[in-house]
This record gives sequence, structure tokens and C-alpha cells, in this order.
Amino acid sequence: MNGSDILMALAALALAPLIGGILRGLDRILTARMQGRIGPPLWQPFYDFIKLCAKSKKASHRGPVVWAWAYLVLTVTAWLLFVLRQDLLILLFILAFAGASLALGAFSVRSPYAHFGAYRELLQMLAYEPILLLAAVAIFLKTGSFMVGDVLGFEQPLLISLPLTLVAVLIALGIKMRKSPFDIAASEHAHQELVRGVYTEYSGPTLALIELTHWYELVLVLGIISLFWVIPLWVGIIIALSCYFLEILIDNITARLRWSWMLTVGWSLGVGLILLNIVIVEFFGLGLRL
Amino acid sequence: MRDINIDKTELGFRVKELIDDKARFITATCIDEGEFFEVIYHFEKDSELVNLRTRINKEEELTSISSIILGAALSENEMKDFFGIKIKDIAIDFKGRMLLSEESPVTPLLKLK
Amino acid sequence: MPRITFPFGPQHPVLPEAIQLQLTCEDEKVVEVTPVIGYMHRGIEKAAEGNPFVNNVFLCERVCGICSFMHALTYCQLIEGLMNINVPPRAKYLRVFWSELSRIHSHMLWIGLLADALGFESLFMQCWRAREVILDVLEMTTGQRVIQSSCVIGGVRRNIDGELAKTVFNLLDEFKKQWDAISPVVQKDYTIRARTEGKGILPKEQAWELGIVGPTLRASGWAHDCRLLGYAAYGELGFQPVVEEGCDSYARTLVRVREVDQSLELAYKALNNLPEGEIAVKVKGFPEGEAAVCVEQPRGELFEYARGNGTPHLERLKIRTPTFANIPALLVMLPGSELADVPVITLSIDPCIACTER
Amino acid sequence: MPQMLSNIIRNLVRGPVTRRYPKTKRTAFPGVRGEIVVFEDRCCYCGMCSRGCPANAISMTGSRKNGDITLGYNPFACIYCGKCVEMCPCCALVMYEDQAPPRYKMERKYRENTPV
Repeated sequence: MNGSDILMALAALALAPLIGGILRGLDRILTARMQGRIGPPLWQPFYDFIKLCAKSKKASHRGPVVWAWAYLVLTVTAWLLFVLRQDLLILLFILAFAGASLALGAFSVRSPYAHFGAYRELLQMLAYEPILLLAAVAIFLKTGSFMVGDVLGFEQPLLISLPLTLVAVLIALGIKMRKSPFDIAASEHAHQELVRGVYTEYSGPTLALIELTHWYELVLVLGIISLFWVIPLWVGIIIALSCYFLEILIDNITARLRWSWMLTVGWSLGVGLILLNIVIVEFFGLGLRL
Repeated sequence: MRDINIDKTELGFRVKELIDDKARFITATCIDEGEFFEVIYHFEKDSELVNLRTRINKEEELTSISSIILGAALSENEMKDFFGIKIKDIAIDFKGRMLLSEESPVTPLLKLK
Repeated sequence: MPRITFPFGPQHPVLPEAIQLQLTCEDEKVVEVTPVIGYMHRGIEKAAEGNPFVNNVFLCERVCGICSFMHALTYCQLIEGLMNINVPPRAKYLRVFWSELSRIHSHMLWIGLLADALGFESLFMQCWRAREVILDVLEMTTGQRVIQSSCVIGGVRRNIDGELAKTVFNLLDEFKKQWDAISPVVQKDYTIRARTEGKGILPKEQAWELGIVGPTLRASGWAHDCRLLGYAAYGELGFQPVVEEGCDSYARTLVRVREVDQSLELAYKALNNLPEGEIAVKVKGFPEGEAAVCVEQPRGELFEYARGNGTPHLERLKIRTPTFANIPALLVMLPGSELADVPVITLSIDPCIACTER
Repeated sequence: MPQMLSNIIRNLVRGPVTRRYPKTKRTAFPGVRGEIVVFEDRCCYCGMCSRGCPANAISMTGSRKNGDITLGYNPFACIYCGKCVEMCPCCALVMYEDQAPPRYKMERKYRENTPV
């Protein structure tokens, strides 16, 4: 690791929450407009964050707070691995650990809301983890490497040969963004039977931590999506942003569905699409010829 | 509106008869008449109101009809809350605390002497 | 997983009503349910005994915010029945008009809440936006959005004539346009159907035996509607109750969706056929004797019973609100359902706990 | 899903329908029952309003003989039904179309301007 890498890592650490927060602000403005409302200002997520930080620390006990920190640290590690062009597979496993620590944090309290939320959070992971891992496998089969650096150096845009994989990753993005029809463990507006599910027992600065982690997570998942078109990189970013817009659109035209439906979609549609894509690329060589 | 005056002992029998006749239970009203309670069970039968009226002494006990109609349990609990009328064998018995809380006045709808 | 007892309410974001359902769950399956009410009892029946009977109109109106007009209407009809007052025909038609608008705005509110409970926020906003048009009409014609206070014993307080009627027709057309964009979503949307179809079954026979009322009963296949009794001007306007055979939450949604169309039609009809004449008659004397009256509210049948003793004060006023009759339905519908469906099923009876605890 | 899409797109193109409340206010419809103001100089102290008021928000204190009769109006008890305004024979009670602004303490007069 050289000096420029360290500088880059520091910049990424600082920039990711900024970008993530602005994206969330944009989300709120767009959602409001789709619903015929004016909506909050662009900086509202940051105002919320600051306000949460200023609240007094109240926790039923230390368990969830520790797990919240674990969630943050693990997600940030995954983000750093991404920025430092490390192994995609390790990155995804660390992300899975991060998700699990969120669920464990909810399990460490005695609230039934949190427990049910944690169960659902685990089910969500069960739905999207195979998609992300298989997507990494598909990328490996195409580029011959799990390293983000090698993917970035790959001349041919991945989207041309792996379009179905991107569609599958969109499902994972929907789950990660906690948007309908996938907002099962904790709906964005708390208007569901578990109130806020896994987050029920968090408040004040700890909740702000989780909010911060969400921003990192959002930027990371969008970053993975932009890997599908790296040369030139701005095309990839535009693709990632349009995926983000599509997610907001889908959020506004669907109701929340149940976890059994989510598992069915995640496993059949998500995994199926990627497998189909791999089969096409590997055995028919369509992608290679393009 | 059709009134049937009955004795409290034949209440269950009369209600059963009405229900078998495809009547629908609406509600039960209790009225404080000094010495007595007048309890009216309102039913709807063929778009007509049928009232089963019974008068009981304030100390007397009434048998619940909630074993015949589950829907009557709430109405009977309500009467118990507001008048302190004694009704036994209610399917879901809130013991006079369905609508009233621990701190609220007891039997608020009784007429003041 | 062991059994978990799960408190649903009394303060819950999905259900903005003060009812607590104590759900005993195995995994995500509800095995037992106990409803707990009584968080906000206001003693309106007692207060009504202390008020002069003319003033009780305004008190009864405050039993419920959403169907305030119907509560006033029921009380007025009750006293008119006690005192043999003949309401002028124009007042009767105006009463129908306002009742139907109340029904529309209540159903729109409910559809919005259902969408919100399903996580369908945009539909929720869209519904409430369309509802705003109806509230504007109510505000314009009666003087207030929610607590209209336009119905009094012997008639109504406001008249709709000339210019105002034209504006009202325009606004109703505007509502119809907005509603036509929303109603196919509620009826056909895949995600809504997936969440409501087959959820919260209330079998036909059981619905009648439990004494269920209103759209909940009609969704179980019973053509029961108090408007068929022909109170106010319903006898002259003529209509057929909306009946669905599905017995599930989806059928209850459909009943309400179709009732919005029907109510809109009735409102147009009432306003178009408005007879000329007085809008109120003077009330003289005091109520004596007994009377009972049923009025079809958005949520179902509202039953009121009164006994007068020849003084300005009533001896007893009994109000049985529709939700009071519908709560037993939850005891049948909830056990065996999934936890995720509890809000939808609870909402499907359109609970109004404020009404229940007069 | 497709049914809602057209609604969403329409909203996205046409823009918000809500108001920025404190900046733009909604104008009240004619005949709306808003704030009630008492003009005691016009009052003939007949007591019709206090007798008719269903919420007991208006009270008469003192007696006309002693000359210390006053009309008390409690906006916190008032239910804005407008019955007193209908009953008042000398137009001493006036109902404005605008809603009353939020209040924090009891005051007798909220408006200085004369009514229309």
C-alpha cells in the first residue's frame, strides 16, 4: 500500500457519507414529487443526522450499541476494500457479516418487535446474499479475477455480456435500500406491523450511526453496480444512478410484500437470471464474441 | 318496532328462538329505573326492530347470552361497566374494566339519588 | 421458536387508533388474540343526559370525526321520531347529499390507510389528495371540513343553491376524474391483491351470527344496508347495496371501492333532484317516549336508542357504533393469520375506536 | 403496478400540488365558520347566546340592574358551531371566515380591525 492509496482511502471515507446523504436527500425529493408533494430540502438527511447525534444516549443495554458499531466498522471495511481494489468475494462476505451484526444487535434485546425484525433481516440476507455472490462469480467468469482492480482494468464493458446479472443485482439493491416491495424487516416509514423492526431499540446517536452506515452501504452497492461499465467510468456511474432512480420508481408503484414472496423472487428470479447469464456466456460464448 | 316483555329466566330461550329465526343481534341497552334495571336486547328480524325487554331488581343476576351470540359479549361487558349490573358467564369477561380504567368512576351511568 | 406475546397498539404507526391487540404468535403465525379497548372513553352518553336535547346534536357529532355528519343525522332522526316532526323534503335531500359525501371521504380515508399499511405510500397520498376535494365541497357547503354541524333537529342549517351548486358540481367532476385514476389501482394492482386476497376470511353464516355490520357484512355476501329502510330521501332515490361474495380483505376493499362510485352517483342524484321549499321546521315541545333508529354509516349500521320523559333532558341515550359491532369479527379473522397480515386484516373492518368508546 | 405508474409519472411531470404553508395560505371559502369575536359595545345583554351555546362557552356575569353586566367568551371551550351568531339579535357576535391563529393564553380580544 503506497501513499496515494492511503490518501484515496481517506478521501473515500469522507466522501461516501456525503454522496450517500445527498442521494438519500434526492430520493426524498423525488419520492415527494412522485406523490405530488414538495418534500424536504436536499440536506434534510444531514439535518436529521445532526439532530440524532445531539440527542442524549439512551439504550436498554450495551449489546445493541456494540453491534451497531460492528455494523458500521464492517461496512466501512467493505467500502475501503472496494476503494482499494481488493477482492470482491471478501468484500461481499464482510458485507454479509455487517448485515448479520445488525440482526444480532436486534437479537441482543428482549423486544419482540426487534426479534421479529431480526428474523426478517436474516431472511432478507438469505434472499440477497446468493445474488451478490453469484454476481461476483459471474464477474469472475468473465474477467478471470475476483479483484476489483482487475475488473476496473477490463476493457470490455461487463454490461454487454452480463445484462441479466445487473437485473438480478437490482433486486439486491432494492433489498439493501429497504424499498417496497422488499421493505420487510423495517419499512422506511415505520408504518408496518413491527414498527421499525431491527431498529426499534435504537435511538439518538446510535441510530445516527446506523443511518451513517446505510449511506456507506448505499454508495458501496451503487459502486458495485457501476463496475458493470468501467471504461469510461462515468457511464457506469450513470447506470448506477439510473438504477437508483428505477428503485425509487418501483418503490412508488408497489406495496410491501411478504418475506416468502421475497425469498421466491430472490432465489428464482435473481439466482435464475444470473445462472442463465453464466450459462449463456460460458457455454454459448455469446458474451465473449460480442 | 316490536316489543316483547319477558321474564329474566326465559331470556336465553327467547334469544335462541330469535337467532334460529335468522334474527341479527344489534345491541343491549340498560336503563336505570330507580329500583329496577330495564334491560333491552335489540334484534333485527326482516328489517324490523325486535326488542326483548326484561326488568330485574338491582341485586338480581342475569345470565349472559354470549354463549348463544358471541357478539353480545361486548354489549354485556359495557352494561356491567356502566351500571354495575350483575351478568354471569360472559364469554370474554373484562370484570367491569372494559371501557373504564382503574382510576375512572365506578358505574357512571347510574342515576344519582 | 417459542410463543411470543406481541402487543399491537395502543400506539402503533399502522393503526392510529387506541386499540390494543394482544397477539400470541408462533413464528409469524397468530394463534390467539385478545382485544383491549378503553383507552379513551369520553362518557358522551352520560354527558348527553345532562344537556338539553337540542344541544346534543353537537355533542353526538363529536362521537366520531370522520362520520360526524351521520352521527348528527342519526340523533336528529331519533328526536324527530320521538317528537313526530316532519322534515321538509329539501332538507332530506340535502341530508342525503352530505351523508354520501361523508361516506366518500371516509372510504377514501380508509383506502389511503390501507395503502399506507401495505407500504404503498404513493397511493396513500393520491387517495388523500382526492379526498381533499370532497372535504372542500363539505367546507364550502356546510361551513367546516370535518365537524360540519349542518344537521339540526327539524332540518338542516345550510342551503345549496344557484352559484354554489354549480361550483359543487365542478368539484365533484374534479373528484371523479382523480378517483377514476386511483380506483383501478386499488382494484387490480398485483401487490395489493397479493396482500389482501384470501386474508382474514369471515364466513358468511358466522358474519350474520356475530352481528357484523356494514361493508364487512356486505363483503361476506349479505345484502344488508340500512339505507334500504328508506330514511331521509333514500326511499325516493333508490339504490342497490353493493355485495361481494369473497369474504376476505380483498372483498371488503372492493365493497368500499364500489361504494365510492355508488355514493358519488347518489350525491349527484340528490343534488340534481333537490326539491324546492323550506330547509328546516321549528321544534316545539319536549321529547317523550321511546325511539330507536338505524342509519348506515360508512363503517356500518349506527344504532341509537333514546327515552325521553317530557323534560328538556333525555332520560337515556344509547349509541351503538358500527365498530363496536365489528370488533368480534377480529376474533374470528385474526387467529391463524400471519403477523404481516394483522394490520391489513384489522384495518379491513375499518376500526374507529373513538366511535366505539363514546 | 402498471396502473399506478401513470399516476406517478403524471405527478412527476406536473409537480407538487401542496402548499408551502406559512408562505402561501389557503383562502377560506365564503360562509366558513372561523374565529368568533365579541363586540361588546353592540351587545344588548339579552343572554340569548349564552342560553343557546351548546358548549357553555359564553357566560353572562353580573346583572343589568347594577350595571356591571359583562359577556364572557371562552374560545377554548367554543366548538365553533355558530349557533350564538345565528341567535344574536344585535350582531354583537361576529364570525370570521379565517381560522383563529394558534393561541397560548386567554385573551379577550384577538382582532383590532372592525368586521365587514
